Amino acid sequence: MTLLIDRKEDVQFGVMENKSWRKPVYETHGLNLWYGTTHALKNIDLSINEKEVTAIIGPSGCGKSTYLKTLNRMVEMVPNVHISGSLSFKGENILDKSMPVELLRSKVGMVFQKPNPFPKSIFENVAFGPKIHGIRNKAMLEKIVQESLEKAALWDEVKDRLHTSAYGLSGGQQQRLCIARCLAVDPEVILMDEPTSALDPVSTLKVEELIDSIKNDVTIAIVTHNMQQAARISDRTAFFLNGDVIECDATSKIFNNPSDKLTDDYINGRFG
Amino acid sequence: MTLLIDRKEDVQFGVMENKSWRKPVYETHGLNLWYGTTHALKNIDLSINEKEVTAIIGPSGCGKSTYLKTLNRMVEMVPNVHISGSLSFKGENILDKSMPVELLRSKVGMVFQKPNPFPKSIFENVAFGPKIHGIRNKAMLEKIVQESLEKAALWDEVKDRLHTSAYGLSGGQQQRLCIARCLAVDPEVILMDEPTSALDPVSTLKVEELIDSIKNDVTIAIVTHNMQQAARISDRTAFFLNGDVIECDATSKIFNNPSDKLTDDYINGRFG
Amino acid sequence: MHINHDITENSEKSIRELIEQKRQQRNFKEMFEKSIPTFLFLIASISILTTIGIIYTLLSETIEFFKRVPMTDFFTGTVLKPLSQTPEFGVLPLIMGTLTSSVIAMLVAAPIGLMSAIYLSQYASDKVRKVFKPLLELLAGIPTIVYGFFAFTFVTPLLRQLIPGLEATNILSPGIVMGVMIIPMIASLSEDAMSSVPNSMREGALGLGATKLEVTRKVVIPAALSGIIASFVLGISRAIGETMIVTIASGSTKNFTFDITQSMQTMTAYIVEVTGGDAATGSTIYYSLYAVAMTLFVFTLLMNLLARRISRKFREEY
Amino acid sequence: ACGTDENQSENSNATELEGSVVIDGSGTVYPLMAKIAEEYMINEQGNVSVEVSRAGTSAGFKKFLVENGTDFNDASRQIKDEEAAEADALGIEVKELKVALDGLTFVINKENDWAKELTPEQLISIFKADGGVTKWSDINPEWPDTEIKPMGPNENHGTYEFFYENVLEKQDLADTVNLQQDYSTLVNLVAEDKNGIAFFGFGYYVNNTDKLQAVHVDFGNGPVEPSLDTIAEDGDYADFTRPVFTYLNVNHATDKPQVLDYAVYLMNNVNNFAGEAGFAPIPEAEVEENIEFLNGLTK
Amino acid sequence: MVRRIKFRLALNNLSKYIFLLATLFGLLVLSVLIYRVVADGIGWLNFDFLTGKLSTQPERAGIMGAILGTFWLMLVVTPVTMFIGVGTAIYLELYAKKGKIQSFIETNISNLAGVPSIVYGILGLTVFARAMNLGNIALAGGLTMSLLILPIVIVASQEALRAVPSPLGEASYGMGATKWQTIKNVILPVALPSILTGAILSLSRAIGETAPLVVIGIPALLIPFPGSIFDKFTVLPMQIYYWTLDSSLTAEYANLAAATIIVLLLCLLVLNSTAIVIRNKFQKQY
Ligand SMILES: Nc1ncnc2c1ncn2[C@@H]1O[C@H](COP(=O)(O)OP(=O)(O)OP(=O)(O)O)[C@@H](O)[C@H]1O
Ligand SMILES: Nc1ncnc2c1ncn2[C@@H]1O[C@H](COP(=O)(O)OP(=O)(O)OP(=O)(O)O)[C@@H](O)[C@H]1O
Ligand SMILES: [Mg+2]
Ligand SMILES: [Mg+2]
Ligand SMILES: O=P([O-])([O-])[O-]
Repeated sequence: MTLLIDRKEDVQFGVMENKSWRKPVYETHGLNLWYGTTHALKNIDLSINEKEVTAIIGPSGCGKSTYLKTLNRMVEMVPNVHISGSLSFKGENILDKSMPVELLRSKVGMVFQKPNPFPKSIFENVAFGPKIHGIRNKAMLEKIVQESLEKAALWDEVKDRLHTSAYGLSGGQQQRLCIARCLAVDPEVILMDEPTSALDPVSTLKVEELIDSIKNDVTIAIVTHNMQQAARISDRTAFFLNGDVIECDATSKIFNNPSDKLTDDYINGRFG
Repeated sequence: MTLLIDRKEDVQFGVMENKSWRKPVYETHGLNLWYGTTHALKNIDLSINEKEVTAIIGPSGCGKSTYLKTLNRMVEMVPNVHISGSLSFKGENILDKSMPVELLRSKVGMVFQKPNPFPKSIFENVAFGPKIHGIRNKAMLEKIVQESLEKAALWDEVKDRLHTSAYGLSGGQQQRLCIARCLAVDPEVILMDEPTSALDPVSTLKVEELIDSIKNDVTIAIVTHNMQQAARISDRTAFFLNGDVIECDATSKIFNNPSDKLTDDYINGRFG
Repeated sequence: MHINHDITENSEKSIRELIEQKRQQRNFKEMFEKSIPTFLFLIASISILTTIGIIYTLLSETIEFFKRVPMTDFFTGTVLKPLSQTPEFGVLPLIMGTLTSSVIAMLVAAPIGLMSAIYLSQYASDKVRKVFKPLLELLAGIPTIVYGFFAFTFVTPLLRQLIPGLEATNILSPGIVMGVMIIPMIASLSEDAMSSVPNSMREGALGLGATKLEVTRKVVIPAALSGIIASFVLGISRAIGETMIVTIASGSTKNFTFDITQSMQTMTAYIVEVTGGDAATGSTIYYSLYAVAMTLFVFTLLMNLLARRISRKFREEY
Repeated sequence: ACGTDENQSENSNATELEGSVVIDGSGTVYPLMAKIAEEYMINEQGNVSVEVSRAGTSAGFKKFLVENGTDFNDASRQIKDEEAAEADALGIEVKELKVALDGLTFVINKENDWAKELTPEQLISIFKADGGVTKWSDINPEWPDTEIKPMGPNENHGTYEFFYENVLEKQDLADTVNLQQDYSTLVNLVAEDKNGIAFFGFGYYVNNTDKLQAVHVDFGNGPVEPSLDTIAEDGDYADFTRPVFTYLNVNHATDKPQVLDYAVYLMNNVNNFAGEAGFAPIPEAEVEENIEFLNGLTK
Repeated sequence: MVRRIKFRLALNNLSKYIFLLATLFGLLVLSVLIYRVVADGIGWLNFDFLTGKLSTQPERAGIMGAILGTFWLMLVVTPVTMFIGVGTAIYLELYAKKGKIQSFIETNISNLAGVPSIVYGILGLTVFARAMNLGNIALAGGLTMSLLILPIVIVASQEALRAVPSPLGEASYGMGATKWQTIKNVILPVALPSILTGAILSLSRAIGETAPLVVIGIPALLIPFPGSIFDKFTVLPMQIYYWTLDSSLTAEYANLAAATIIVLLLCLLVLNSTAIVIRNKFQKQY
């Protein structure tokens, strides 16, 4: 156990406790989700707080991605999905169909496991969001692209090849490009689904640093299968198992002194 | 660090040192492999010893599966694969094309990440290998099927439904069925590629127990992304990174006192 | 960076505010967006209109035909003499011609197509496949009129040297050529079926030391069986509907026979004969055209439904 | 093949015509009509499009006898009373134009060295039902003891009708007669079959003399070989000769100058092209008569 | 065991050659066919033949009319099938709810794909040529051909759309793009090469198709070049058909038919190669 505590301190974990006053951005109550007859989320109660990094961990198939995709209603893309319960974003129930998903999604960015840039130039990738939301002014777009790439710590690497294909970038650069693409519409929340699991160590580090650098401006929910990563970068951690939230608490608490035996077993690699 | 040492002791790791006299089944020298222009294995030197469990760990894409598939030449299924260097199985160079792969593969079984039973009955699945190798006698086949299923700790669960489709089994049962299918041809080596990563905790445990129970008879090479699993079940561990073997040593050594900084970083989740 | 006053003005606002502002002006776009599904649905319904058109056209004239010729005469008659002084309208000779030529075609296409599929999907190296597949596709792309010409000017004379007694127009030659035409279709559909057998299953068998032949016979073909059968059924359907090859090479004798060395007429060739020939609108022969076309349509429809059923079952397996 | 466009406008008539002339009908007449149409477009009126189809005589009449139907209908038989009545009902004035003479020719295989000469009675016995002849030896015991393979064009064709009505005199055809839609099929069948015998228009024989030989028919005055001379109006083969026609929609001819112009050209030239297309010419007097009629329409 | 393996391997090798022979059979027929056609027709293939007007005399017959007719036909078929085909595919893949209507339309399309071409000819004759009173002009032929190949274009476009990696669409939706924005900006551009490949292959089917036009009725002699889609027309395969039929009247027509086949096959070869080039160029880019 000592190992993990040691590592926490390396990444200045102490701040966390001060954050407990933060107000929730998302509040989930009794959320159930079925894919056809598969009950993928079972009566979830969970909050995600403003300007915190919330890590979601759990074994494969436990519903992590599903939960994340519910937060921006991307999960509705799957046919035959049924949702019940309540899920509010800044006090507004987003499961209510009257809320336009486009508006929600422009406020809630998403980054996926595999980098998924569009087969367009780097510039066009970042400008995509602003453009579809109606910003046409060229100078304005240039400004947004530059700012977003700077925030994503990618500007210096790509500023000379903005108009070349995004596919020419390395995997890690592509993933940061995807984050830049999110940042370009000035989101309030960014959802990340195992954003580093396809990346090499160096790129992983860069993405983690990037998360660290934006977390004062944006709320972040991140799914990861790497427990050390969760421990390093998150303020709070939620442990999912079989569609249930087994435990959700401050990260230091989860990793050092989990309340649930299952959490303990999982954290310590006894399964999964 | 203490954490891991503690856990080692739980699974009686002490035996390992006594095994160092074991003779190598596989010897790899300067093995290089290219997929087209991708250099997937770079000058690998590695031995796999008789009746030991060798774990192969490393981040995604480092060449673990590729190396494993080279051991039974399944890798040649991929078009445009080029191999150089030497790889001997019990003293015979198996990269030499004059050796029929069918013979090699009947001695070297393989278990895959996702259970892949044939769309046939449970019985037919297990009898498949013996049948293609010319065993037609019904009583003989029945005996082989029963013994293999018993070794795979599956007999009791399926003995009443031998002639029903293998697809009716749970994921964990299917995986054990695949192991039984290997055992039916009495292999000398079994190669396992993340055999438990698609399984639930309970099934994982069963497969691990199964590995433990057969390891006195068969040589096992197992790829796993779960470091605790490697620590629990293996005698030796090889750490791959970017197509290279960074370090290969007794498991206790690797996990407690790795010689290489990279190994240490990986084991402790600093990347991957 | 050069900044014009437009942005300076805009950049007072954050991106978010800009986006919100743009949202207010989106009414027209939203209406446009909302109308798209309806518009596309209308386009998609053209295919349904086509079906309705076909069925309506065929059915209305067929009904007229059956007012003049009893249905039983049509479906059980073995004599077709539409223009004779004492006309007879038995469709059986045409059905016989159609089935005979289709069976011959399948006897050629099924084994050769399947073996080609096996070769391409299981044995051929990537390079070989890259050369052979487009060549086979070429075979599929050759217009049927060209096959007809080939059957008539080359295959028939060749066969006549091998088979004494083979008539100058016969059902054998176009049958064989139709078979050749269908080979690529069966090859490619069966290949699809075999390649969609998960690789893991193939690996499982190979890992046990099975040879490619054993993997193919014991794992791949059983697993792909319904897909393969579906490809055969589609092949038959294609043969039944084929027109130009038989029109050119099998003559127009309305023979009710099993003798493949003789000239026979298929349903499709009959339609060509009647439309290209002396069919006066309003005559019984003219209506017989629709009755035969309807029969042909029903035949191929049943085949397609069957193939679809079989292959759906196949797809459910994985 | 082209390039003559400029010359033709020079030597054409004073008036430049355009528009189309639509011709359908008999397949037998088609080759003759196509040749004349082509020459007309090359030498006379380059901007007129003369389209020639060949749905067959009766099908052609159906397209001819409707409002805005075809301008001409080729026919290898005379218009039937019903058809004429229908024209009257529609107010279509129809003018029959005889264009050529065709000899019904019986062809046999090149290797057939016995049945080179036959009488009409022998021919009838081969083709009619219960004619008592199925083998060559039934006609002449010295001839081979093999089945005769009679064949001919099917009921779609005016040629069939002529054979059935004028030769067989409406007696039934034997079931064994192999009736085909396409003349090319018949040519091939006989060319490949030693025992084959078929009948069709002279044109299909004369273009295939390398593959077929024609039966010389003995009408009582010794065997006559069908040829352009013998099939003429009062030639020795006249018994098996029939006239072929085209029918003009007179209303169209008065409304559309190009139709009339073509009709005149047609009549002026039928006899020049007949031989080339395998037909015998018609008497000049008949031609003159028709041209006079057409000229009458101009006023 | 080793002996058995030798036997099994031998059997494996033997069957490999049998399968290879079967594959080669098709290719053998292909080469004989091409050889025969070229041998018969190449001597007649020259500039005058390609650019000349149709004629009853073989020496001066040309196929420019048929080439232009094919062109006008395609000028109808291409936009009609692309518009309806891609539109239908987008509806089915991206808009239609997976349910009864969608599966009804899909079943319907797959059945239409199996309807013999001659039946489309009857439909075209009844609806376009007669009911709409278009007669046998290129527009009527083109619309008939469009209906004929529409199912193929739809299915090919559906496959192309389905093959667009879902992460791309997800990325776009995740940015708050509307459905149509996502389709227009992301999905269609990515699917376009495959859609084009499928469309080109189906168009080549329309170019080679004869039966429906036989039913609609194409004049056997049509000398003037068609000048628009409203003119009567003939196409290459029809010319081959007529010349094959008339070869018993004029033997050289068989050579003309063969020469026309060469031209037709070359057209198709060019189209198919274009399709293959497009496919290979854009394959596996994502
Ligand atoms: N599109 C879908 N249709 C049907 N079932 C689905 C679908 N997506 C996921 N599921 C099921 O829902 C459950 C939760 O899936 P989910 O993808 O959320 O898991 P996860 O925790 O993200 O797993 P992983 O770590 O493997 O990504 C699983 O049982 C899965 O099989
Ligand atoms: N069939 C293939 N064709 C081309 N490249 C391949 C192929 N399979 C693997 N590779 C590449 O070879 C490298 C090693 O792949 P391999 O599958 O051995 O990795 P791995 O260590 O098993 O990864 P994982 O943990 O994700 O299974 C990777 O870069 C991969 O992209
Ligand atoms: Mg997931
Ligand atoms: Mg792997
Ligand atoms: O085509 P016909 O002239 O025989 O009617």
